[in-house]
Amino acid sequence: MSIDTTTSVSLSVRDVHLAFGPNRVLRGVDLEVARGRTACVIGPSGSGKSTLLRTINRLIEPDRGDVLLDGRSVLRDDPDALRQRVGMVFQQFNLFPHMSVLRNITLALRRIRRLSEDEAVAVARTQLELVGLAAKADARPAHLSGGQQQRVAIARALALQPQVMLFDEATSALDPELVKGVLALMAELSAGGMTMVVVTHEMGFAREVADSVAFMDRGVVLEAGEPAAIFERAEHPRLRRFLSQVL
Amino acid sequence: MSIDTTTSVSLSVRDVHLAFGPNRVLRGVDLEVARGRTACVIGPSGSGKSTLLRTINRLIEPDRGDVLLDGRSVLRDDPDALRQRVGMVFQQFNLFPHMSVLRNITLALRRIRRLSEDEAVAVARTQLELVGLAAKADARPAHLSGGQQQRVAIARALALQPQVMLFDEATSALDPELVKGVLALMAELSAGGMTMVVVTHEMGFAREVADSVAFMDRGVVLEAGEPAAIFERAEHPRLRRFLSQVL
Amino acid sequence: MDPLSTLWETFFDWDSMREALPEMLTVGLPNTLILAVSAALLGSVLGMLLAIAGISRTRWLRWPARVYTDIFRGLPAAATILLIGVGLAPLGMQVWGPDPYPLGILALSLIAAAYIGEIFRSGIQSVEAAQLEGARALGFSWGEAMRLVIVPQGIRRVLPAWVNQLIALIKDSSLVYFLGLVASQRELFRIGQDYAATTGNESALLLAGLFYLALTVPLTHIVNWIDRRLRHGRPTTAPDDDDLDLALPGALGGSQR
Amino acid sequence: MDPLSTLWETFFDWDSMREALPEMLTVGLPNTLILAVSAALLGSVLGMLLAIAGISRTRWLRWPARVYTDIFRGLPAAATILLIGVGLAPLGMQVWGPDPYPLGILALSLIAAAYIGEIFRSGIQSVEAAQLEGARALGFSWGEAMRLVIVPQGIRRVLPAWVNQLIALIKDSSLVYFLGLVASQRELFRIGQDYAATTGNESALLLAGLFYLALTVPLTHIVNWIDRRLRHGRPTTAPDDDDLDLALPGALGGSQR
Amino acid sequence: GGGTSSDQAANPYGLLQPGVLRAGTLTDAPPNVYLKDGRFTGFDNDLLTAAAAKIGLRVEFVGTDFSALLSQVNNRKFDVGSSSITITEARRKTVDFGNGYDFGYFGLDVPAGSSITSFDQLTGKRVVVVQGTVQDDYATGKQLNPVRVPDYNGAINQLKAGTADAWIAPAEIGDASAADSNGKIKVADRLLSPAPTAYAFAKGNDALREALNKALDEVIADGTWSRLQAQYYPGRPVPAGFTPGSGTVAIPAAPTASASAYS
Ligand SMILES: Nc1ncnc2c1ncn2[C@@H]1O[C@H](COP(=O)(O)OP(=O)(O)OP(=O)(O)O)[C@@H](O)[C@H]1O
Ligand SMILES: Nc1ncnc2c1ncn2[C@@H]1O[C@H](COP(=O)(O)OP(=O)(O)OP(=O)(O)O)[C@@H](O)[C@H]1O
Ligand SMILES: [Mg+2]
Ligand SMILES: [Mg+2]
Repeated sequence: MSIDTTTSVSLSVRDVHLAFGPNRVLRGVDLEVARGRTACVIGPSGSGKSTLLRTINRLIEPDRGDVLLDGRSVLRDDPDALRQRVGMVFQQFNLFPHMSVLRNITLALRRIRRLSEDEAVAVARTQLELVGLAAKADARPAHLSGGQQQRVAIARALALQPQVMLFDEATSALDPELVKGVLALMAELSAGGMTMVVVTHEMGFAREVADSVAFMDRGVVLEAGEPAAIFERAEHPRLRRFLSQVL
Repeated sequence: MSIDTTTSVSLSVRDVHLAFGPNRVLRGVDLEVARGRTACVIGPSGSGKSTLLRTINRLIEPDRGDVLLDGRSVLRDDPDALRQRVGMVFQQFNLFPHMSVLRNITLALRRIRRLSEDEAVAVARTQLELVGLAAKADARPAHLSGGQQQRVAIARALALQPQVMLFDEATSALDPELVKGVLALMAELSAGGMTMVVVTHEMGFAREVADSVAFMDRGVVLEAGEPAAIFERAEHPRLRRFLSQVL
Repeated sequence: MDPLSTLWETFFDWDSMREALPEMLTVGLPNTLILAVSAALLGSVLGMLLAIAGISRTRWLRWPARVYTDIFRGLPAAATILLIGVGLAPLGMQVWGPDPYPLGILALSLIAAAYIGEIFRSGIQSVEAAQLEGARALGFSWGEAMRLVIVPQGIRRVLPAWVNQLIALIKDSSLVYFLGLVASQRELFRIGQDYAATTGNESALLLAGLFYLALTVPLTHIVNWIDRRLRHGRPTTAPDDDDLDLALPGALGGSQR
Repeated sequence: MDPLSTLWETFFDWDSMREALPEMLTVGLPNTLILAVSAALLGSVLGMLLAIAGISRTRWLRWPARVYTDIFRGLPAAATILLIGVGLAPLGMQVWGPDPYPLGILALSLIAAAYIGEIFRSGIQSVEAAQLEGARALGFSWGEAMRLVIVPQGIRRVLPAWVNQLIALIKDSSLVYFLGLVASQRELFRIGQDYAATTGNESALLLAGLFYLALTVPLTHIVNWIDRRLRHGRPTTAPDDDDLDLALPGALGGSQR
Repeated sequence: GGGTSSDQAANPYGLLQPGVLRAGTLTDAPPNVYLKDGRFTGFDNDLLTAAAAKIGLRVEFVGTDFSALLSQVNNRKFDVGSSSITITEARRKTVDFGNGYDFGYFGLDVPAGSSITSFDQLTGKRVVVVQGTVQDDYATGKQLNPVRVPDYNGAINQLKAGTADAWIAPAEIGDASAADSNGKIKVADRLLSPAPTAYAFAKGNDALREALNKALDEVIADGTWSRLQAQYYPGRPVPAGFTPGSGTVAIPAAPTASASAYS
């Protein structure tokens, strides 16, 4: 991975609100991620973590609030250009079922990065190698195991070399070995200057990967800070209760 | 949950083989689960864990080998009757997107358990309460968060009070609190005599929940035994390497 | 006179239309409805059976369904109607007399079933295999899983295409004419055509067209409305944001880009 | 003569068929093909545009598409063809002379587009919203996401229904007859119909039907084959297990129950 | 149908329904056969009604498409076919014909400004005819490569739009159309049709055919035929060579005088 550190950006989410009908899912979320840093978002199911990620790359427009990249609001930019800078791995993967694994990855490389077929295939194979799926290049997603699908989704997003990556439960279907592998990959990306937001419910993973941790509950960030502070010196009683349940 | 202990059964998987075309996914799997006990299956992504669960309730017929409930082969029985005794929670949940959460649960209660509409709704609501989703009864699955969907899938399977439950990564999308909740639920079920097979990659969970643990790699069970034996005194080098990666 | 006024006269002569109107209302409309509604019901039921047979793994169901579909879709409707109408006429004569409607409805249904079967099949086949697994894992038999889970999802996906076929059926109902109709058995198109022949302009034909529109447009919109309701679970006030360029069903709420 | 042999003679008289055969082969078949193929191409392209417009969130695209579809699907094909054929005849006369084919093809395409548009729309709308999210998150514009990800999946789901419409088109091509044809412009059905009118024997009509079958059956099977290939990625030897009752596409391999 | 002698007595003509003559016809070809005010009428149908009455039969008309008419007559779905059917050799193979009862003139309609004045000038022109009619037979026989349309409106549309140079029509239709065209269409010429028209019967249904032939002679003799001629074809003289029916009965004079247009 050769991401130029000069292109890395900071990310700020400021007072983002969003409601699905009467259901107020985000109720003033703030989040700061410095350049090249990784923020983990933890919190109970249904607290709005996935929704927050979707507002960052504007798959959903917030009802109120702002999202800034390097201090510049993304809400005024072309959303397509924005999403080319912000990669995302979905909780449900959202692979394209009618294409082979390889084409799932090369499609955007060719059409958006404008690589030639050969270049795109080369990049895609490298990425597949990285997630241990070189052998599955020609399979359809439906013929992959859960963990294999998740890894394809990761490879697909990373192949585009975004400045910011949003991972939604990026390791939920992965075994401990692969989690370690993804962890190493992320460390490398982070060293390369990539800014990352990782939603996870595996606290061990958060502790390892995060430069900062935000705890969300019912659409707000209740507490945020360094991992050590969050995991060892949590202040908010809700967060304490949450962490007390970790096995 | 009121499962009669007299109805609990033991489960044996004997030398099960299965190939998808040239891809030999199961290559002689053996697994024993005593009545009312819980076996955890761990192993790397793509090792055949999900496929194994599918052969147990005959969603896939094994090419060779046998599956026994209380010593009686299930391969000669009516598969529908078998599946009414064996519940399953899928890795991808497989909820019915065109029905409300409530109807996802009541459908089988009414059509298979032959409960009246009112009875079915009562049972379903109790189950939803148990997984903390009473408020989402009328929502469509697509409007739920990942963790919420997973909990609906669990509720749907448990509502039918099966003798055997197969969980495929049953807590992958759950936060630590919910994992604890599911753990408690499973302990209760197990005490009630339910026999369970749980595929998981969360070793902490496996350690807590399992009466026995089986480690699968490339379509075979490499090592099986008590959790303590597996997690502290693993013999097979492959298993040791696998466990060494746990965060 | 310029070509435009010729066109106008040919198709929009109000007097001709007014003359044809009463007969279309009292004779044509009920007859078209009888033919189309009966054939739609029978054709859809048969179509569903064909679709199920067509995806069966038993070749003894799949092949006959395939052959049936190929033949009844491939032959000209006029030929099929004549074959059935003439071929079964002696039988029909004994059972219900010389009335061409029963055999006409039968023929129309058999033809429609071939088309509707393919539509249903494509809808059913587009449902993910995981849904069938989900249902069968609960203990449903294949038939129940199909009936309760797969078919409802599949049909909903092709409702607009199914409406296509119902509309085609409303219009094809005019083909019973090949079997011979007494005056009181004529449907909308025939009446329009006969007026056109006796008056020398096509306005009555266009009037028949307007009647068709009065049947098909509401049909389309009712089915679309049902479709939307089924997709979203309950009536939602559909957002109609002109600055947004996307309206996929089941798309997440909120405003998307 | 007993009724059965009369029936047989009426529809299966080999002499009549043999007589009609050369003209059908040399005149009818090429003409049917010209009409159907051009209208299928044009109609499918227009249908795709209508489908896209029909799911747009901009009401200035959605409403015109809706109105167009309602009208062209609702009017009797004969009326539409006449309206266009007569209405545009003076214009056509100047551009390409009295040949009724260009206007006939135009009218057929416009009608087919209304039906095909609804078929494509139902296919596209059945694709999960998550797919659009997946594509847009990669940086594709709405148009690219539709073109590369949503539309291909959607179309594949309704290929059999689309074939329905192509087959209907092959048969509807006989309606250009309303615009007046010289002998060498007649298509299969017309030739069959003319033989039936001049001899009173329907065998030539049935022969036209056999020609239709010779066109539609291979079409169906080619598209089904493409369909299967697209679903499974590469040619797989489809299992054909008679004891198994399920063949959902994309169903997991192995043998299922 | 059964063949017991009581059947024979109750239904001597082998009809579908005893006492009812089921006649296949068209609904859209005036003035020969058409539907008006919910009643099947036209010269041929009115004549058939009159003839059937002579042998105690009530006619029930059913409309169908011409291409489907003869085959259904032959398959006994209809007892008789009545639609100005011209007797041709090809049709004789399918059905039997009664005695001829009508003849026809062709009219040549052309656009107002046309230079065409007679049937001799049609070679190389775009000539329109209604498919399956005697005019179609004539034009095809003369190698005129006619443009075929399904009905009269189609032909008129062709002339008005300028996509055809001439229309060979039944003379009465041609006259009426020219008159109704606001001067856009004129009649250029007239010609006597070569073959007579007759009712069609299923092959072998001789009892009915002969009975109706006899009845036809009766309605010619009693003046019905002449009255209907005058009613539907006012001013059209009967050509010298034509004798309706068996040719053994005298034709009473028509109530109106003949017009000189038919020369
Ligand atoms: N329908 C299928 N067709 C072909 N191959 C398949 C199919 N389903 C699974 N496989 C292959 O079988 C192997 C085992 O898959 P399985 O889903 O059982 O793995 P798993 O152990 O559950 O992995 P994970 O932990 O990632 O879910 C994988 O290599 C997968 O690619
Ligand atoms: N399309 C939608 N329409 C309506 N409500 C929705 C929609 N998507 C999500 N929600 C609701 O918004 C809330 C937050 O969902 P979200 O997916 O952001 O949760 P999450 O924090 O990611 O949870 P999890 O950890 O379970 O994935 C939930 O209550 C969910 O039901
Ligand atoms: Mg989530
Ligand atoms: Mg799995």
